[in-house]
Amino acid sequence: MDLTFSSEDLKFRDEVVAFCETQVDRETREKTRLGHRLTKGEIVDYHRALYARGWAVPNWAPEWGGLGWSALRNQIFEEVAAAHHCPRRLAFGVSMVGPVLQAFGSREQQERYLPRIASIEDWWCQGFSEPGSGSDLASLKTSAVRDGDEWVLNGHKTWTTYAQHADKMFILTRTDSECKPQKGISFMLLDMDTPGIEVKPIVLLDNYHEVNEVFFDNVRIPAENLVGEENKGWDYAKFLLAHERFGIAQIGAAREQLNRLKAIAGMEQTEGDGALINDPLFAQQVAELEMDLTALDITNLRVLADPANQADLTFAGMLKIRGSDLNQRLSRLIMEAVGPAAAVEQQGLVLHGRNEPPLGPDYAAGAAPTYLNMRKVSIFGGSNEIQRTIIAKAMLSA
Amino acid sequence: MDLTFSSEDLKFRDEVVAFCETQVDRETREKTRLGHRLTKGEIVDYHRALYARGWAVPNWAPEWGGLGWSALRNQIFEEVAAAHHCPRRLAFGVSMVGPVLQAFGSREQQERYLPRIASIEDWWCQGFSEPGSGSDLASLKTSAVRDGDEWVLNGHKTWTTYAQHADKMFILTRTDSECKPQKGISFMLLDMDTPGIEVKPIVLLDNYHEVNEVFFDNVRIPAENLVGEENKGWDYAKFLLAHERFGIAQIGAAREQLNRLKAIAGMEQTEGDGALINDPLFAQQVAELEMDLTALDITNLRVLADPANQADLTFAGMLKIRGSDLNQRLSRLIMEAVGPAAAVEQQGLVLHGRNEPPLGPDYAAGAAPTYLNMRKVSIFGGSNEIQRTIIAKAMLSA
Amino acid sequence: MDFGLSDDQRLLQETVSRFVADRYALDQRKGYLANAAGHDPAVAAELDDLGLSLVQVPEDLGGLGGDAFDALVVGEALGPGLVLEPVLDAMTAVCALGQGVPDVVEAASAHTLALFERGQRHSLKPVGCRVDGQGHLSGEKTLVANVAGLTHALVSALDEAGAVGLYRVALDDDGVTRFDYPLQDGRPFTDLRLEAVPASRIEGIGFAEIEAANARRVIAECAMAVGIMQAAAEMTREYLSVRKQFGRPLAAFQALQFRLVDMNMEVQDARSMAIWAANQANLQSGDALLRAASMAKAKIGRAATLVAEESIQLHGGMGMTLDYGIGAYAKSLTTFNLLNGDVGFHTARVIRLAA
Amino acid sequence: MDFGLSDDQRLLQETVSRFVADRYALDQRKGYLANAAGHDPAVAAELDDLGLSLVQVPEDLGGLGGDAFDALVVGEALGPGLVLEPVLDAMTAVCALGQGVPDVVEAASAHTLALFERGQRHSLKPVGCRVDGQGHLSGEKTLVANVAGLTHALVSALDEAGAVGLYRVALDDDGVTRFDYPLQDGRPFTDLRLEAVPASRIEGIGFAEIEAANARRVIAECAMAVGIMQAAAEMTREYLSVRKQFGRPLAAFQALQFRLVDMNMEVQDARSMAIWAANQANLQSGDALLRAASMAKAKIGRAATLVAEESIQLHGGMGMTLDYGIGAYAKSLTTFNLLNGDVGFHTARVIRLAA
Repeated sequence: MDLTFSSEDLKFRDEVVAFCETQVDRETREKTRLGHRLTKGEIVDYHRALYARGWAVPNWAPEWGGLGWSALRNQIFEEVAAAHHCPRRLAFGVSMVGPVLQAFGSREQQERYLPRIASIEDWWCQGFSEPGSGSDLASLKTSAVRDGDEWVLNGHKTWTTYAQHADKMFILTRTDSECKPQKGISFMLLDMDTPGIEVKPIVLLDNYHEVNEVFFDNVRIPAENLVGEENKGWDYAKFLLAHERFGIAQIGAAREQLNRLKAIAGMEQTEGDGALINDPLFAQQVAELEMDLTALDITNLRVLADPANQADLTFAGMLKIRGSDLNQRLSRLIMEAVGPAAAVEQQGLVLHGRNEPPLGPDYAAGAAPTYLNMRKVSIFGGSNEIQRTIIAKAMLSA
Repeated sequence: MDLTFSSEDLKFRDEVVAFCETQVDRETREKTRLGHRLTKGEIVDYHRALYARGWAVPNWAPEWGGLGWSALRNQIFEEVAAAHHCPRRLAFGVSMVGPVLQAFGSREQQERYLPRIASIEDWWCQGFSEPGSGSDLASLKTSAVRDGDEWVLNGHKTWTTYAQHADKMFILTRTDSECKPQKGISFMLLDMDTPGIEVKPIVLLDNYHEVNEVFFDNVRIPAENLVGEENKGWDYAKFLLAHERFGIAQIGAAREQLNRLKAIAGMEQTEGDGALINDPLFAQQVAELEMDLTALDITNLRVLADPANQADLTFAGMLKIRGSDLNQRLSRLIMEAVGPAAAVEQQGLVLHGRNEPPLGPDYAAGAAPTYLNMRKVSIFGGSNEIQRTIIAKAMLSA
Repeated sequence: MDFGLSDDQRLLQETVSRFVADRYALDQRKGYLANAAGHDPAVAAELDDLGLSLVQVPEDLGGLGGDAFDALVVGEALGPGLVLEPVLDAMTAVCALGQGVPDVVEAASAHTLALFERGQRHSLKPVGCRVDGQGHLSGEKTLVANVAGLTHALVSALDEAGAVGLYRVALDDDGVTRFDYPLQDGRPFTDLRLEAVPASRIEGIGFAEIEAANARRVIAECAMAVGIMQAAAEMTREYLSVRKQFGRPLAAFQALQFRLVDMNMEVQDARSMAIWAANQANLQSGDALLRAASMAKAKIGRAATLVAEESIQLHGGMGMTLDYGIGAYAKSLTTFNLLNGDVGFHTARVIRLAA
Repeated sequence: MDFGLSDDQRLLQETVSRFVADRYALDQRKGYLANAAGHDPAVAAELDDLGLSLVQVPEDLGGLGGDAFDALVVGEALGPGLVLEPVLDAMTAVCALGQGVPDVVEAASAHTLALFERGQRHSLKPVGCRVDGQGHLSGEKTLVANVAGLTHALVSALDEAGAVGLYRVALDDDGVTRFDYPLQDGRPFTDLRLEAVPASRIEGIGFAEIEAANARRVIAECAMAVGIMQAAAEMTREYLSVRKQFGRPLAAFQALQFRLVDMNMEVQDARSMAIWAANQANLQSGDALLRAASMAKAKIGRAATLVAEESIQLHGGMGMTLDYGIGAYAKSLTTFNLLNGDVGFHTARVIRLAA
C-alpha cells in the first residue's frame, strides 16, 4: 500500500495550480467563491482557457485530442480547480456525448462534432428526462417517426440543464413502441435552432434559471443524426451514464466548501466564545464533516486506483450518495455559519449592481441560494433512492 | 387548553409517592436503580404490595377489583413508580389475559382466574411468537387438535418472557389449517405443569435468562380452557394488543433514565471540563434527549387525553417507536457516561456476592447490560418496522 | 389536563384558517409577492381587521384576553398560508410594551420590531444604537419586517448610562432611511438607518423584558413553523399517493413510506413541543421562560430542517422548482431557522440555563 | 497511489485469515470462553507462533520490518475472529519500547499494557501509580488484558520528580495482586494492585511516547473494528437473504434493503478511514498523529455503534440472543467504543488539536 502521489503527479498538480492562477479569469473565480452565478460567456471563457492549455478533453481518445489522464490525474485536476474556485467543467459535450460518439458514432459524426465540442464552439445539452419519467427513464414517451430522410420528433423533455445556452442536444427518443420499453429507444443529435423546438425556463428554489422544459412539435431531424443503430439508444445511454462516474463524489467541491466553512466560522463572532469556530457545538459539526470528507476522499481514491472497485456498483452508488450528502451538509452549515444575514435574498441585489451598502459580509449573499440549489444533487442524475436500489441489487445478488 | 393536573390528580400523585416510599422494598428499588436484575420473589413481592394497596388491577372492571383509573392516572402512577425505581408491572396477567377473560371468557373462567391474577397467585406468560413467525404472527404453526374433552397441543413457542417463573400460559394455537391463516386460530389457557411442556432458556445479549423457548409434545388441554369461540383467537389477540398501548411510550422509564444520566454525568470527572456534564458535546446530547423527552411526554398526554388520538393508529405506533428510540438512546448515553468501567462484565460478580472491591462505581455494573437488553424494545412487541408499516397504511388510506 | 380548544379558541382557529384558505392559497401569495410592496396591502387590511395582534391583550385594555395557547392557535393556523404580514411581531410589540401604551395597543399592527443589528448574529444586545440626552436615537438595525402601512418601529438601544431600553420611533421621520429587500421566503424586510430620530422610551422595558418578549415571539414563531410543517407533510403525502413511477404510486415504495412516517413523527413531535412551550409561556418568566423558548426552537428547528429537506427530496425534481408549492414551504422553514436564533444558538442556551 | 497489498502483506493477510478461519470460528471461540482462563492457551500459543506482535519491528531487530499498513492488515484480518488474545497490545508494547529492549522483543506477547487507572476514564495520565527512589512501583491499574502466559506488564507511573515513565514489572512478583474479570465481549481482563513491585524503567519513554504508542494502538484497534464490522454486515446480509417473513425473504423489503446499503456504506467509510489513519501513522508524529488517531476512532466508533445496533435490529429476535453470532460482533463493537477513548473523547481531541 502506498498513499503518496508520484513525483509526476505532484508535478502535474503544480501545472494545474499554475493554470488556475494565471489562465483562469480572476473575477470568474471570485464569483464562484462567493456562490454567485456565472454568465454563459464566463463559462465559455473558462472552457476556452482549458482548450488553449490542451486540457479540454483529457479523457478522449488521442486521435481526438485526448491525453490519457489517469483517474487519479482527473481527480487531481478537479481538486486543484475546485480549490481555486474554478467553475465546474460542463459534462454534456466532453463527458457525455463525446465518448458516445467516439464509441458508437459514424466517422462523419465524429469529424463533424468532436472538434467543436473540444473547442466549445458547440454547447450541448442532454435530452433524457421527461415529465413522468424522472428516475424511470425507460418509460420515456418522446417519439421519433421516420419520414423519408428525416425523423419527425414530438414530445416533451424536462430538467434540461442550460438548454437556453445550447447549440445542440443529444436526445433519447422512442422509435419503436411495440417492444419492451428499453428496446425501442434511439439516440439522436439535434440542432437547437431546428423549427418546432420551444425552450421554457424552470426556475429552481434558488431563483435561478438553470434548467428548462423543451417541447418538440414536429421537429424534423435528418436521418444521419441517428447515432449508432436504431433502437439501441438504451445501450448507449447506459454507456454514457457509466462514464459520468468519475468525479461523482465531488471531493474537490466538498474540500473547497469545508475550507470556506472554516474561514467563515473563523470570522463570524458570537456572544459567547468569540469566533463561531470556537463554539464547541459548531466545531463538532465541522470536525464531523472533516472526518466524513477524509473517509470519502479515501473511498474515492480506492475506486479510482482499483479497476475492480470501479466495476463494483456498490461503490459508484456510494460515491454519489455520500458525496451529495456531504456537499449538502456543508452547504447547510455554511449557511448557518453566515447566520441571519443568509436569510436575506440579496443575491439579486448584488448581481444587479444595487448601489447600496451590502446587507452582510460578501460571503453572505450566495449561502442560502447555494444551499437550496444543492438540494438537487441527491435528486438529479439518478436520485439517491435509485442509487440505493442499485446498490442493494448488487449486494443481494452477490 | 389546560396542561395542569387537577387537585385530585395531584393528591393521587402524593398517594403514589407515599406508596413507593413506604410500601415498596427499598433494596428492590435500589437494585432496579442500579440496573441489576430482580429475583422472582422480589417481583412477586412488589405485586403483592400493589395488591395490598388495592392497586393491583386498576383498569379492570369494578366487579373484579378495578378502580376506573383514567389514562392520565395510569400515567401518573407509572411516572412516580419509575422515579422511585419501582420494578415494571408485569403485563401478562393484569394487562393481557385479564382484559381478554373479562371481555370474552366464560363466567367460570373469570371466577377461576381473575382473582388469582390480581393477587399474583398465578404468574402468567404469553404464548404467541414462534420461530419463523416473529412479526408475522398469523403464520403460527403450533396446533391444537380436538380429542374428546381435550385439545392435544403440539408445537413450539419462543421469546416467552419469564416462562421459567410462570404457572399459566395463554396461547394462540392453530385449530383449523384449511382456512385463511387469521381465521383458524384459537385462544387457550394452559397450566405450565401439564405433562409434555418443556421450557428451554434463551440467554439474551445481557447474559440474562429472561426469555424462553417452550416446546409442546402432545400436551393435553381441557376443552374448557378454550377462551371464547373456537377459531376466533385472532380477534382476541388484536383486542389484547390494543390494550397494551397505555404506557407504551415508557415516559416514566425515560425520565428516570434521564435523571440517572444527569446524576452520573455530574459525578464522572473528565480531564478537561471537570464533571462530564460540563463537557459541551456531552451536554448537547443530554439536552437533546431532554427536548425529545419533553415532546414525547406531551404527545403521550395528547393521546391519553383525547380518545380520537387513541383511535389513531399513527399515534400508537409513534409512541412505540419514539419511546423505544428514546429509551435506547438514554441507555447508550448512560453507558458512555459510565465510561470504560462499563466495559467490564461485572454484573455477574456483584450479583454473585464476590467479595472484592467493586471494579467501578455502583452505577457501572448495570450500564452495559441495560444498554444491551434495551435493544429488544424496538424488536419485541411489534418491531419498529412493523409499527412504521402500520402507520404508513393508516396515513396513506386516509 | 385538556388539549381541546375552548369555544373562543375554536372560533379564532376557524377565523384564521378561513382567512388563509380564502386569501392565502399559495397561488394567491405568489401574486402578492409580485407587488412592488412585496405583499398585498388590501389583504393586509383584511388580516388587520381580524385583530390578531391583540389576542393576548386583556379585555379591559381592548384586547381579546387570550394567553399563549391563543397565540399558538393563531401561529399554527397562519402557517399554511406563509402569511407575509408580521402578525407575530405585532403581537410581540404589544406584549413587549406591557400593554401600557394606548397608541400602540390601538395600532399594534402598524408597529414593527427592530431588535437586531448587523454582525451581531442572534444577539439581542444593542451595540450600535444609542439614544442621546435629547432623546434622539442613532444607529442601524437589521432584519426588520417591512410591510406597507407600518408607521412606527420599536427599537432597542442603549441610553447614555449604557442601559438597554426600548424606544418608539416614527418611520416617516427624516432621520430614517430604509434599505428594503425580500427574505429568502419572500417576506418584505428592511434595514433601518436612524440618524438622530426623536424616540420615546417605553417605560418599564429593559433588556430582561425585551428578552422575555422575544422568547414569547420565538414560541409563537415555532407554532407557525409547526403549521407550515403540517402543510408540507400533507402536501408530500398527497404527492406520494398520486405520483407514479415504475408503474406504481410512489407511496407503494416501502422506503418512501417509512420516510413519510418519520416526517409525520417529526411534525407531531414539533407540535407537542409547541404546545409545551405555549404552556411554559403562560407559566414561566425569567430564565425558565428563555430556556423553554430555546428548547422549543432547538427541537422544532431540527424538525423544520428535516421536513424541509425530506419534503423536497420526496418530491424529486418537482421539489426543486420555485413554482411548485413545496419549495415555498421549504424556504419558509429554512428562513425560520436562520432568524431569531438558530438551532445551535438555542441549544447552547438550553445547556447554559440547565435546570 | 496504490491500495493493493504487497506480496508480504498478502501472505500476512492469508496467514491471519487462515488462522481465524481454522481456530476462531465463533463456535470455537465460545468454547475458549468457557475455559477457566477465559481463552485457550493452546490456541494462544499457535497465534503466538505467527509472530504478529513483531510485524512492525525492523528486520535487523528480529521483526518483520512492516509498517502501520501491515498492522492494518493484521487488525482487519483478526476482526472476524474476535480474537481473545491481546495481539494489538503486544504490538504496541514493542512499539512503545522503541524496539530497544531485547527481553521484550523476544517475548512481546508475554507483555501486557497497564496504562489506565480507575476513575480517570479515558485519560492516559498516571495519577495513583508512583515509583519510589528504590525503583519500586505502587498503585493500581485497570482494564489490563490478562491471558494465560503473560509474564510482564508495562506500567505507566510517575517518578519521584513527577515525570511520567513506563516501567516493566514481573507479574509473578509478590507485590502484584490481580482482580480478574471478563469484558462485555468476553475477553479476559484484570485490574492490578501493585505494592512496592520492583520496576525497571524503559529508557527514553515519557508521556509523549506513551501517548504516541497508544495512538498507534487506537489505529490498529480501529482496523480490527473494521474487520468486525465487515463480518457483522456480511452476516446480516446473509440473514436478510435467507430469512423469510410474510412469505418473502426479508431482503425483498425495500426499507430493509436501504438500511443494509447504509450499513455497508458505513463499513466502507470506516475501512477508508482505517486506511487513511494507517497512512498517517506511517507519516506523522506528535499532535498530528494524535489527531489522526482521534479522527479515526471518532469516525469508526460512530460507524461501530450504527453497525452494532442496526445488525441486531435487522436480525430481529435472533439478534437479541447471546448464542447467535451477531450478538458477539455487536458486543465487541460496543466494548471497542467504551475503551481507549470513546467517540466524545476523540471528537473533543480532534477539535482541540484543530489543524
